[in-house]
Amino acid sequence: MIFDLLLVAALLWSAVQALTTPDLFRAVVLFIIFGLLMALAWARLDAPDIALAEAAIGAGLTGALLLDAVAHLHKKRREQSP
Amino acid sequence: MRTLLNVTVLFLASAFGLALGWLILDLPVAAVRLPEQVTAQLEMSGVVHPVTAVLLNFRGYDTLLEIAVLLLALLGILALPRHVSDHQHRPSSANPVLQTLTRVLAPLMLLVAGYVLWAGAHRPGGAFQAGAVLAGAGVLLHLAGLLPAWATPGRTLRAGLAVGLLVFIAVAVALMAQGTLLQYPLSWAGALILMIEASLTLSLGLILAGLYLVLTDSGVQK
Amino acid sequence: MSSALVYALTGAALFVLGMAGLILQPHLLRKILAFNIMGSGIFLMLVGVAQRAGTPDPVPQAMVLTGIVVAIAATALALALARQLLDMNGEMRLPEEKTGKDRLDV
Amino acid sequence: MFDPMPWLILSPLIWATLAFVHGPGRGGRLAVACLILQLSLAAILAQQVIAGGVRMYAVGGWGAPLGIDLMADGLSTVMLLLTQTIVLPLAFYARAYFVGHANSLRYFWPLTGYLLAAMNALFLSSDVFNIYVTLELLGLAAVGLVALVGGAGPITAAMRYLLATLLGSSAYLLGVALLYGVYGSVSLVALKPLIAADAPATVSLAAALMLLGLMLKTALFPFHFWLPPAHGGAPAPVSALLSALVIKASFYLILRLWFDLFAPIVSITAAQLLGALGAGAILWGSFLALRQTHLKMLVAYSTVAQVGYLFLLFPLATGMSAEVAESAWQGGVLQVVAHGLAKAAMFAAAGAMITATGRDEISGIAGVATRIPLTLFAFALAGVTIMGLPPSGGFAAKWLLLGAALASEQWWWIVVMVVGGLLSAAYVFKVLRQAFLPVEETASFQLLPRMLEWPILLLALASLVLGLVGIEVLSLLGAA
Amino acid sequence: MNFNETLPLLVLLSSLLPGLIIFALPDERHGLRSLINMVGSTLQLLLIVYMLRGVMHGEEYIYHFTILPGLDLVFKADALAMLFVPLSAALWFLTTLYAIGYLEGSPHRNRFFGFFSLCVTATIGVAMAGNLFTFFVFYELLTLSTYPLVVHRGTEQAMRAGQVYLTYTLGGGALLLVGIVWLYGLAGQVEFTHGGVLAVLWPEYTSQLRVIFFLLIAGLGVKAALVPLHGWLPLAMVAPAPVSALLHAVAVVKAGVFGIVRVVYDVYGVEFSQSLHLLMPLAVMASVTIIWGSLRALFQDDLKRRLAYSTISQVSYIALGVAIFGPMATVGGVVHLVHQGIMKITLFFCAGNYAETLGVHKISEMDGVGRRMPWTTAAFTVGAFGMIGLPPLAGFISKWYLGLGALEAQMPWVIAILLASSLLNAAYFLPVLYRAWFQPRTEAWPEEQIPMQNGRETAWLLLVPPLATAVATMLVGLFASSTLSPLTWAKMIAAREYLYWMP
Repeated sequence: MIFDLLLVAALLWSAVQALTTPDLFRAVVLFIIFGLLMALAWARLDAPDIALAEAAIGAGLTGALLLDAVAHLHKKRREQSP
Repeated sequence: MRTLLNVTVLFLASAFGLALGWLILDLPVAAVRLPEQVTAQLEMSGVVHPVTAVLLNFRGYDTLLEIAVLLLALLGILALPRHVSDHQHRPSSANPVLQTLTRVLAPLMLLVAGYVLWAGAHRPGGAFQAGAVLAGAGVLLHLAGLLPAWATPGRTLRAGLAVGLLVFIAVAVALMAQGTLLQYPLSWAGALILMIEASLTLSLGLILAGLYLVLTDSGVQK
Repeated sequence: MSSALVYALTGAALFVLGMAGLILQPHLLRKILAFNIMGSGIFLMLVGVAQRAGTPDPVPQAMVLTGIVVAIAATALALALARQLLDMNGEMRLPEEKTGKDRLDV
Repeated sequence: MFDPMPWLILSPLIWATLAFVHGPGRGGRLAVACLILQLSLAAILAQQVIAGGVRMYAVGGWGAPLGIDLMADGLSTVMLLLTQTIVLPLAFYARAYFVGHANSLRYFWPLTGYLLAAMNALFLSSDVFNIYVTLELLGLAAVGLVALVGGAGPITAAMRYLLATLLGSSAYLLGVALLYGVYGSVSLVALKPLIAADAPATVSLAAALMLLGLMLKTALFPFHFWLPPAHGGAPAPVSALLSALVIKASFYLILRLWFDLFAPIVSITAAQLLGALGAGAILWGSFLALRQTHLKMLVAYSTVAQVGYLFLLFPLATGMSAEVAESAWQGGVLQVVAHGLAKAAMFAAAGAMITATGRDEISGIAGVATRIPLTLFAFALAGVTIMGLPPSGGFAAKWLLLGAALASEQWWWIVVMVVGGLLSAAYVFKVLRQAFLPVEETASFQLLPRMLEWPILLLALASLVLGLVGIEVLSLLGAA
Repeated sequence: MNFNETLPLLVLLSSLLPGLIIFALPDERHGLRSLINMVGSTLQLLLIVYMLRGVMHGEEYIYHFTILPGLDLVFKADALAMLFVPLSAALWFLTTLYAIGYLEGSPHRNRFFGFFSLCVTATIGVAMAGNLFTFFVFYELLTLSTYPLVVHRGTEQAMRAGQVYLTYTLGGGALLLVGIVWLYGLAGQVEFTHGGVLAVLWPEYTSQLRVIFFLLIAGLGVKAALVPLHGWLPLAMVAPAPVSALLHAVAVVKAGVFGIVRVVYDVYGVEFSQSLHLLMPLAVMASVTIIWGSLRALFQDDLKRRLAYSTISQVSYIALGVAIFGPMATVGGVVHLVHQGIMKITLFFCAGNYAETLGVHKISEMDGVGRRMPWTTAAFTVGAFGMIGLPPLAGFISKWYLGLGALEAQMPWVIAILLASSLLNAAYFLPVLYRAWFQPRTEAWPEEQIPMQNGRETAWLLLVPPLATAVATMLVGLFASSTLSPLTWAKMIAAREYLYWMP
């Protein structure tokens, strides 16, 4: 139970941080952490299938897509600023 | 104005959240017991793992539509007006260490995907997870500079993207010849589901990788 | 209170967080993040409430698997649109939300 | 007996996927062939429903609650028939339209196929989670279609539409999650007997969430912000599909939930609230339509207003005597059908006028009356339905709604309907009068192919003739 | 479906189909278009003559078609309908002839004749409607099909007139619709029946019935141009002359007042209306309109505007006849439905002739026009004398019976109204006639478009219709007592509406 509560706290913290931190890159990294924590939560809920899928798709692939978008954003900003 | 909106939304959202939390603490016992029915019918489904049984047999129709959703998302992205880059986009900083590592990892991931797919019949795993692993391999290959981004997929690739859905539909239609949509005969159920899952794994891997490989190359027509 | 219910409550909180973020955050990338967090909240809620007695229920688990796939499909399409907007407008925001509050993240 | 239900879903899925494999710009001919087939399937289903009442189909042979059931009753059959009837002429129209707009064709056909599969699946589904999947399929396909043209305007509209539709389906899904939590099932058939007037408050919350989400997708005032740019900016065949059918899909679902699943727990207060929002939509939408300077935006705002009429059904049918409720119910459904046909014709006609004149402002269509009279005639006929003048389908719907309002002595809805009707006449004639103005001979004008004009007229005529055969639609609707 | 049932439909189709075919024709097929028009209108006249014979021999022509539960389209050729239908058909025939001549060489004639036929279809539909719903359907169709005719010229003035016209008529239509739906809710299908059908609802729903009556009359009064709902009519005269002729004589204005006749006689029942005290306000409204229209007419210099205000005044005679309780007044009102049509169309034809031939639009330009165009001016004179009410012309018959009715109903003030109105008629028509016949011409015509040819003052097609209607004006007066006259027909109608009265 204590583990569950800690996990829940970490989940909520990472979610809030991902939504409010001013740096986008940081936000995405936090979101990936959030996804991995979700995978843990699914494992705790006796849902190993979802845990696998969440880690691979929710955290992994979504994370990759978002990181790529942030990279694209930074590239654009560099192009714009000079 | 903006602040007022912020405050209102935050207030309403928290009120809603509290109400929601309070209400779910006090729920009656559910009238319908689906887990028991799943267990009771599991041996009729052709697989041993209950989640796979629900996913591909009891509620296989959901999954059929869901594959369509995934394919549709890629289709929607491909349908956007984009410029087609002349040079095939590869990350320039292809690190030789990463490349070597990837050359080793990619076949390994292929193997893992096969195992996860096969395992799905009786323990956690299945087409989705296997497809995700395949897609991961694709993304990795791209990052290592070994796989170009997809500007416009050719017909073979499109066929590969669609094969999962098409096989699924074909099985559904074939089964209808002797009765009902997606009603597997008991003796064939396991084999048919494996066949569907195999083709789904291929398509899911391609689509999920495609989401990345198409997006990473996207730009607007100037 | 079972641990499943704890997760269900967390799901409710995540849903609320995500919804507020989706409505209030002007940056599209953050809206997409918020949408995913909101989705995760719903999924936790679905499984958590269904398993409140402590026994696993494969039906909502299968539904969540479906939901995760749908979510990534939507996320990918949203990102594609957001990137197009960035290329055309130089910003990842909807025009009515160009408050320029935090220019940092374009 | 041959069962058309699964085929209505499989057919568009198959042709959409094949069209995708075939490549960008391809698949039109296949689509038309399959659409003819689908229209016949829907007609067969209608006959079966009229003859034998509600039809069920257990996918996978399991049956609810373990499996997923398809269900065709009067309402869903009306919607299926309407959908295929509208899409077939629009397919012909689109083939002609994209000849002149080849650069925005791309994956139009597969996207339309999935859109259609989603709608057919939605109308036939009797499982709230399955409906969620169809809603997402529908939403993503619609967004993809809106984005086809490209450019800052349409892409922004598509993005806004996507966010709105995702928020809507999330709220819906949370409602589904709560329902499963309370009852352990997501099947409409299994849930219906379980929900009684003394259902736990969680069920009310679930109902509110699902209905709110669907209202957002239906673009009910004040959730209409996303609709005009999305419908007004898309290519004309897409606008027609979206305005005529896509918003009706979520409205159909609201009807299903309100009158079927949640009937024991809905309150008269909530019904009056929905009616008030509908009245707001009628007045505000018409007012804004009147102020538009661009043709397609005017038509799009007209959709916002017409959606309002649909929601007048709730205060007129909830908590009233059986007779009044039935009249309101019939009027509401007829309005769905009439508006679908008329709005498809109107958007298609607007697209044709813009193609012909090369200008998209209302002031640019002067001279249309002499150059493409057939299209203008179709626009005017569709306008007759939108204005609710006899003998159109829109009039029959309004007649029934007015009758219900008078019989239940809710005069305030009568005022709304009358004022709304006059406002709609004002914006329809704002276009028509412009078309009659003389134009300089030098103005360039593109001749239209015949296949672009006739489908429009067909749709407009259908909306008109509906007023004369309304009783047939009602007998299908009432089949039990 | 037997022949008697299809006959009303055939009559409608005989003007609807030509209209639809004409829309599809290319604009330059003038000969074919005129042929189709004339074939349609001749066929319609023949069908109507056949039906008239049948109605006189007691045949019934009813067609039913259910479109919603409890909502039927009904076409019925009863005596009242068969008074209006022949009038519309005959005047359509003449107006089409006239319009072919009038619009020679102008653009968009397809559109014009197409909508013209639709407009006539709508009028016939209004006439043969067997219940309020059917009436409403064609009443609105009339609005829609006349709008393009009003704005036909596409000028700024025409567009404005069109907008005002729509605002008034659609608004009126909305009121009418609410009234009809309400009535259907109370009484079910309200089929037109001699003597009315609503008396059974007394006394429970008395106040509701009064409100409904108000709604219906307000809705119908817009087209009937009852003051203060008349604002659209003087503006709508920007339409081409044949349109004004038809609009004022049979189509729009008549549809409104015909609706009032139907509501009072065949829905409420004249006796029931009287017992609800509904007739008196209507009589007052009609009287005000009569005087107001005549007064305004006095001050118009534009000939068509003067005629327009005259229409406002004259049409209210019909409403007045309806509102005075008693068979004599009924005869006077109903017969004026026909008489006013014939006389007013004569006047508009003539006004069109002046404008088209000589470019004369204003009364101040009419000096000496009688010498240049004696036939036209003679026809105009007959029409004007008829309007004033000189015996033995048509207008006299109407006013005579209205006067008798007023005496019968002990409403002497109505006599005063009639006298005052006749004086005003004389005051605004006689100066026109004086100028035309007796003032010498001192300057050139404003715009002489059709020169004298072999002693013929203008084109044949422009000359024949007004002469025909002028002759008709004399004939219906002279032979008022013959068995085929409108008067006899009106007496028959009155006999059916007042159950105790024998003519």
